[in-house]
Amino acid sequence: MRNIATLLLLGGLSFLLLVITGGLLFGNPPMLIGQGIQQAAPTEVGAANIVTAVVLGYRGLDTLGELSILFAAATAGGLVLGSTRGRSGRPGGFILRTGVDLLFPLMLVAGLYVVMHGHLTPGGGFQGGVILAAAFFLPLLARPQESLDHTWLSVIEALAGSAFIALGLAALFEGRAFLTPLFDHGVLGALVSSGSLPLLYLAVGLKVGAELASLLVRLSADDEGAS
Amino acid sequence: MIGALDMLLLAALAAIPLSALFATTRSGRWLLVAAYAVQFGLLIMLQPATAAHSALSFQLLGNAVGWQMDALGWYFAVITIGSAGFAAAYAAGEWSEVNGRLGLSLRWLYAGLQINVLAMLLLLASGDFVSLFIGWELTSWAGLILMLLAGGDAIRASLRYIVYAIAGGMTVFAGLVITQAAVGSLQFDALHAAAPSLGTGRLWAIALLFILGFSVKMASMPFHLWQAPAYAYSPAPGSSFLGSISARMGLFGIALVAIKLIGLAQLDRLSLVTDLVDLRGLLTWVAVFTAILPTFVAMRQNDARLLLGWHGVGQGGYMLLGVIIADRLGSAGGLLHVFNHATYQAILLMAVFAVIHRTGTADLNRLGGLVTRMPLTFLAMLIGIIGLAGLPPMNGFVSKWMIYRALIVDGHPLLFVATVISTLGTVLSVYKLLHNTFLGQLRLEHEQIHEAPWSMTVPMLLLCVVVFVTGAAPGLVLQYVAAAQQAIGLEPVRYILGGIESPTGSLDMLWITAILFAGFGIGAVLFYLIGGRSRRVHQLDNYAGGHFLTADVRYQYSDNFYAGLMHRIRPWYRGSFEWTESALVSALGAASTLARGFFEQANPAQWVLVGTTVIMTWVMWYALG
Amino acid sequence: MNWAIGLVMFVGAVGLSVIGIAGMLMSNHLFRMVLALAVAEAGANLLLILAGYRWDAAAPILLPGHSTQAMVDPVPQAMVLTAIVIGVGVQALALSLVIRVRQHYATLDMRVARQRMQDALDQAAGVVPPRSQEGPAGERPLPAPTRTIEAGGPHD
Amino acid sequence: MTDVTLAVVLPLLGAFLLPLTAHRGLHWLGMLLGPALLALAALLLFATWTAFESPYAIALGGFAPPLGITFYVDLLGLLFALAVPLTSLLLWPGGSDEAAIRQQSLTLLLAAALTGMALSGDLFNLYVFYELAAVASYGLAASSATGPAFVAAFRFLLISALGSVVTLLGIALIYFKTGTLNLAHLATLSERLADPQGLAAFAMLLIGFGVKAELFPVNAWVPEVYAATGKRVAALLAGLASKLAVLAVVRILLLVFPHDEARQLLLLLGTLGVLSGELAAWQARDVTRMLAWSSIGQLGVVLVAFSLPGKAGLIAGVTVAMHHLVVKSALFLLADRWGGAVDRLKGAATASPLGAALFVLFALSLLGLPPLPGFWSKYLVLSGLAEAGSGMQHLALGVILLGTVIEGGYLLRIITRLYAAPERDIVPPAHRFPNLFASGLLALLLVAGAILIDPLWQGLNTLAASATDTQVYVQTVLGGKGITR
Repeated sequence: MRNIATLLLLGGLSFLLLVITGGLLFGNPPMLIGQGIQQAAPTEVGAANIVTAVVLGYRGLDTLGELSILFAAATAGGLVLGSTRGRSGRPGGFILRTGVDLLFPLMLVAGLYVVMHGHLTPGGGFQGGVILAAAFFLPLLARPQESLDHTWLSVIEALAGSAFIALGLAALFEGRAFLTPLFDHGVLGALVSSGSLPLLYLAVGLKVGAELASLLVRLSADDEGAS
Repeated sequence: MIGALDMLLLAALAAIPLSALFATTRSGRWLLVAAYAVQFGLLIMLQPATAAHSALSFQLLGNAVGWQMDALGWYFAVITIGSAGFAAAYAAGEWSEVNGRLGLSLRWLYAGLQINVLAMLLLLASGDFVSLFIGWELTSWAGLILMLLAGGDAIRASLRYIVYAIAGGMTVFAGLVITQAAVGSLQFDALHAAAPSLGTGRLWAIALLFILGFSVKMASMPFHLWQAPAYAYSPAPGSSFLGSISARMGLFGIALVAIKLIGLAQLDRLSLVTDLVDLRGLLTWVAVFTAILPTFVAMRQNDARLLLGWHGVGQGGYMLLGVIIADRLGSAGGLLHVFNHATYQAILLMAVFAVIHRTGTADLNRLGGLVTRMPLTFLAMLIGIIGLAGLPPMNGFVSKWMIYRALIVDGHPLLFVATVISTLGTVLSVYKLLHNTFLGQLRLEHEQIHEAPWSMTVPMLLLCVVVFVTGAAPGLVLQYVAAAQQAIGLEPVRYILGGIESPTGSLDMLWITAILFAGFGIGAVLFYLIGGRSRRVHQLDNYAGGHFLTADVRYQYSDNFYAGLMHRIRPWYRGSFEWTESALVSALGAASTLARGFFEQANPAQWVLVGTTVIMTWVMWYALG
Repeated sequence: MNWAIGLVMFVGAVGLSVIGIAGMLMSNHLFRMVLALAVAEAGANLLLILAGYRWDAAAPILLPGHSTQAMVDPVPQAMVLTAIVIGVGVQALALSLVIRVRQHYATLDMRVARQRMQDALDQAAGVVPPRSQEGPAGERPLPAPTRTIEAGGPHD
Repeated sequence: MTDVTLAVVLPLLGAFLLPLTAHRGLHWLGMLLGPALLALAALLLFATWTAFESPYAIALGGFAPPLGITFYVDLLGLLFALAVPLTSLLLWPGGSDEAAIRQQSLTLLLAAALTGMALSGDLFNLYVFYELAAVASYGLAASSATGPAFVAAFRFLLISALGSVVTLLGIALIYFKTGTLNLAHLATLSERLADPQGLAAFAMLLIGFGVKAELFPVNAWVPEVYAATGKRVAALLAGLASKLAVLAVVRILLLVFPHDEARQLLLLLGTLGVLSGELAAWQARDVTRMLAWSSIGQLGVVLVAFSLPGKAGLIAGVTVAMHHLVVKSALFLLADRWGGAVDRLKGAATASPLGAALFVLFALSLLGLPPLPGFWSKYLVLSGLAEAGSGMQHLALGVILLGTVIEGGYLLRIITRLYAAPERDIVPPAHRFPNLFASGLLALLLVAGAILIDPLWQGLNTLAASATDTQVYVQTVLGGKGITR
């Protein structure tokens, strides 16, 4: 009975949503700020990847908020799960262990690459951070008894987040608005360009990596470990 | 700068902490009685002829808020402070000591009494709708303090009271904001000036909301259920104070807003479709039914306090009736009845509480024969019930006579008959009260009862003097009633010291009293001349069927009083109002369960879907429509 | 042709959202509810990214020499990036809560968990569960009058 | 250095750094860090408040307004922003073990997010801050680490996350139609949103933000979360977080959707909220859930107030919201030890006379006993409704009054129990001092509000005059005047 009612409501909702979206202009967006950003970004920010210019420049505060949300989720996760829980489980087989050992440096490099080229190519701190987290999580699959050092993770978390804020505050101390990009833009498309954006992305990458790694570690801990 | 009104209000305010401080010692309590005397003196010094303004005034949220007291407020204020003073004196002596030992908080009692007085003074001295509402709400909540003190049944009664009171207060609140929307101001003058030009719809809304709200406090039908238990279960001084004056604040409100501000001419514009029924006609019938039904409910009560409480409700109907008729004689009668009722109701409640003080019960089936043990209390109650029943020469007769007279003169024979029926019920039931308490067989367990202490009897007897004197010389009070009538824009009654002077029929109580006493005197003289002798016998010196009866034989049963009459009218007591009330509460409970069910759904996300879909449908429908 | 592509896209976005919502409502399994949430979020993200799509436009990355080319709106892409990350955080937190719920109540059924929660809350508050037959329906202002002193009158 | 951005950034920084103090014997620093930063943020906002002359905007990152994110600083935003660190300080969880530090971290994050919501002038940024506040409150809701808390937090998370999905759909709709996110820019384009699609977008935003604003019908999480979690958290969520969510809705309503239909929607949902909340509270038999349902009813009044057009509505709304913030926070603090069954409270006044007196004071103000501020807030709402005078508004007026009557019934049920004689000499526990102290402070605030009501109202008038003037907002942000880059 409840399911039928739910289905009816869902049918109604999809119909209404389709009616509403059907009236929208697809593929021809007004782009009021999009156009402006496209024109201004190369000179104002200097990042070849305009999405990065938006993420770290025009909407830098959103990114800080986003980092904070991840941090909040990790903190809340820690609060919910507690942190002193044991891990057990059989170590992985030879292939898994060797594969992990081989993959680990590669993923590390790949992650860092994605992070550092965020202002030039698709990718960036978030994407790279996830790869980094995966890189650190892989060994846990292979050797469940060895735990990642939470202390280090939380130090990286804290410092990376603070670094992001510090870069923003630096602009404030110079008398400009919070999160104003610092330094010279450099040459469009060069690795060292677009001012402080790569630094910001590095902070983002580290923070996301540490955050996700600690979340994954907590989630993968044993049920029997606590209460 | 500080006017007489400010002095009065300040004195009332200052007396609150004093009450809390001094209420625990006997001398301290007498000091507090003196404080009431001071307040009364300050009030008398206030010249009510022209409205006395308070120096206190604010500009609050764009409204000028101030206080002023005209003759109407002054008249009610006299009764208020007087009742409080007598109540405080009644409890100052032994009563407080005994009840304090039993765990009653005397500090709260006396402070609560004083808070009530202050709240009522603020209400009576309101100068605009904001101060009116402030006073109104404070009065409602202050009453709660006195009601809650007794604990037990009183708590349930006061919970019921507060729901009614908040409902009434919120109705007044609605009237207030609608007045503001219609008139653009919360000043009394603004409504008075704008009332003639208001459309009938708005006028209906304003008049009805205010009158309904004030009626709840008056316990007019159909809001009458709360009052008797709420007032009756309060401790003695609280009960006598609340019973005397508290409910009359509603009458004050109606007189002020409906009669003075909206005006009779405007009220008469308010008629239902066919002009057959208009608001005032409706209200007169409400008033009459309020006079009749609670009186007959009172007749059935076996708790003396509740019996009196129900009478209080019924007498409110008389006052409303007089004020709504609003001619020279009727409105004077209604207003005079406020004073008269306050005096005799205070006596009756004090007498009942004196009996409770000595015997520990107010159950009319467990009392009887106390006349020899508590003669002064008996005397007080006798005078009180003569007043309540509206018989000469006590003051209740005068006000009721004026109301009857007005009904006849104005041509309301049906209403007149109805009020007579009510009076009949009153006479019957007050006799039950007197009989079951003081007459008949004394109970064994009450053998050793003594008269109530002087601290309790003296206030009662003083009030008896007031009842008698204002009964014999109603002109003493009528001069203030006439001033109050003028203050609300009615024609003042033409009074003489002994009563009323009018072309259609005058009343001179001095003559009536003189004739009455002359009659008694002649009778007594004749009796003794003929040689009649009276002999004093012991109360237990009885025999029946040739047998002497000992004290332990019950030969007189006071329950099932008026068996024949009650048998006749039993079908009328159907409890429809109680039923309606509990049905409303049950409906509220059902709605509440529904609402709870809404919040305790297994899957909370359901409501996101339902809400979104319904709202989207509304949006699309809105777009199409 | 273009409108057909648009329709497919919109149907996809709306469909994903509605399927996600359906999954959340019609399943009582805590873990599946989290998964359904992810699906619904995907739908919303898709609609968001559609808001910036332009026909015949390139990705908003400046390549040397192509700077004048029409590009899609970069802002929705940035927003979607943010929304995805938010979604990840929320889902991770949801999963940790699921783990804890399972530990405490040994169930993954929403109805059972809710019932146990209600009981525990009622117990902690010292309230008899409302399902009890004796439970009065709200508190009435006055109970039936006591026998010794008859109050109120009209009942007999 | 009096940039209000710091009021958002400092708590964030504190939240990031706080976990570090758990490790190295830095407990004293950890104990101090959060309160110090919150106090600093409050000082900063207060300094901005006192130095305030006219509204201005801050272009974050230094990008010209429609392109980048702006903060908009006006009295309305500042007032709510100022309430955030102050209330958070008052409700600070304290403690120095690991769980306590995490809870403090979340509280700081919540404070930062709520301050951000008060100041932000960008639609998507509002959403991000809203989400941050939401995630932080899931964590706080679960912080008492009991079974019920986990279930309640999970249910809260589900309903809120689903709400966020709906919000995202709404934002996508708006972006489809306007191609911009800046509220000022949207305000100039509000014509484009004056159609069913635009209204639908507003409804979606309303549902999403409504979850935290305890909006009917997406408020089913309220009673269980408040009952299952610590009372300080409940006070924070009911008192503070809900108000900022309402503020976000109001900003959007004022600037982007100045249509009657949108107001009508708000009015309708607010009225239903009053009705459902008060009705449900009538049957509640434990204090916490009674207060929770009552808070739903009160939030309904807030929404009804804000649905009134023009200055009057804003004044009424701000007054009701601020009053509820103070009163409900204090009531939840007092419910910390008294949260159980109403019948268990018999005789509590003898154990904690001050607590009982405070409870009575707050309850009376909630009921609108003049001259307490509750009366004035109710007066402003009701006179606004009477003034606006359509059938729907009169209905809302009636419902609010009916709600007050019901509220009187159940609050008095608590009060009479407090002052009743204890049963079998079981005296309910007295209050912990910090809670009593905090609610005492709030009581002082309430009394001060009652005394200073007229100056406060004058202040609100100027606040509302500028806040309701869309032109000022647009000029300030887009006109290039008063922008700090």
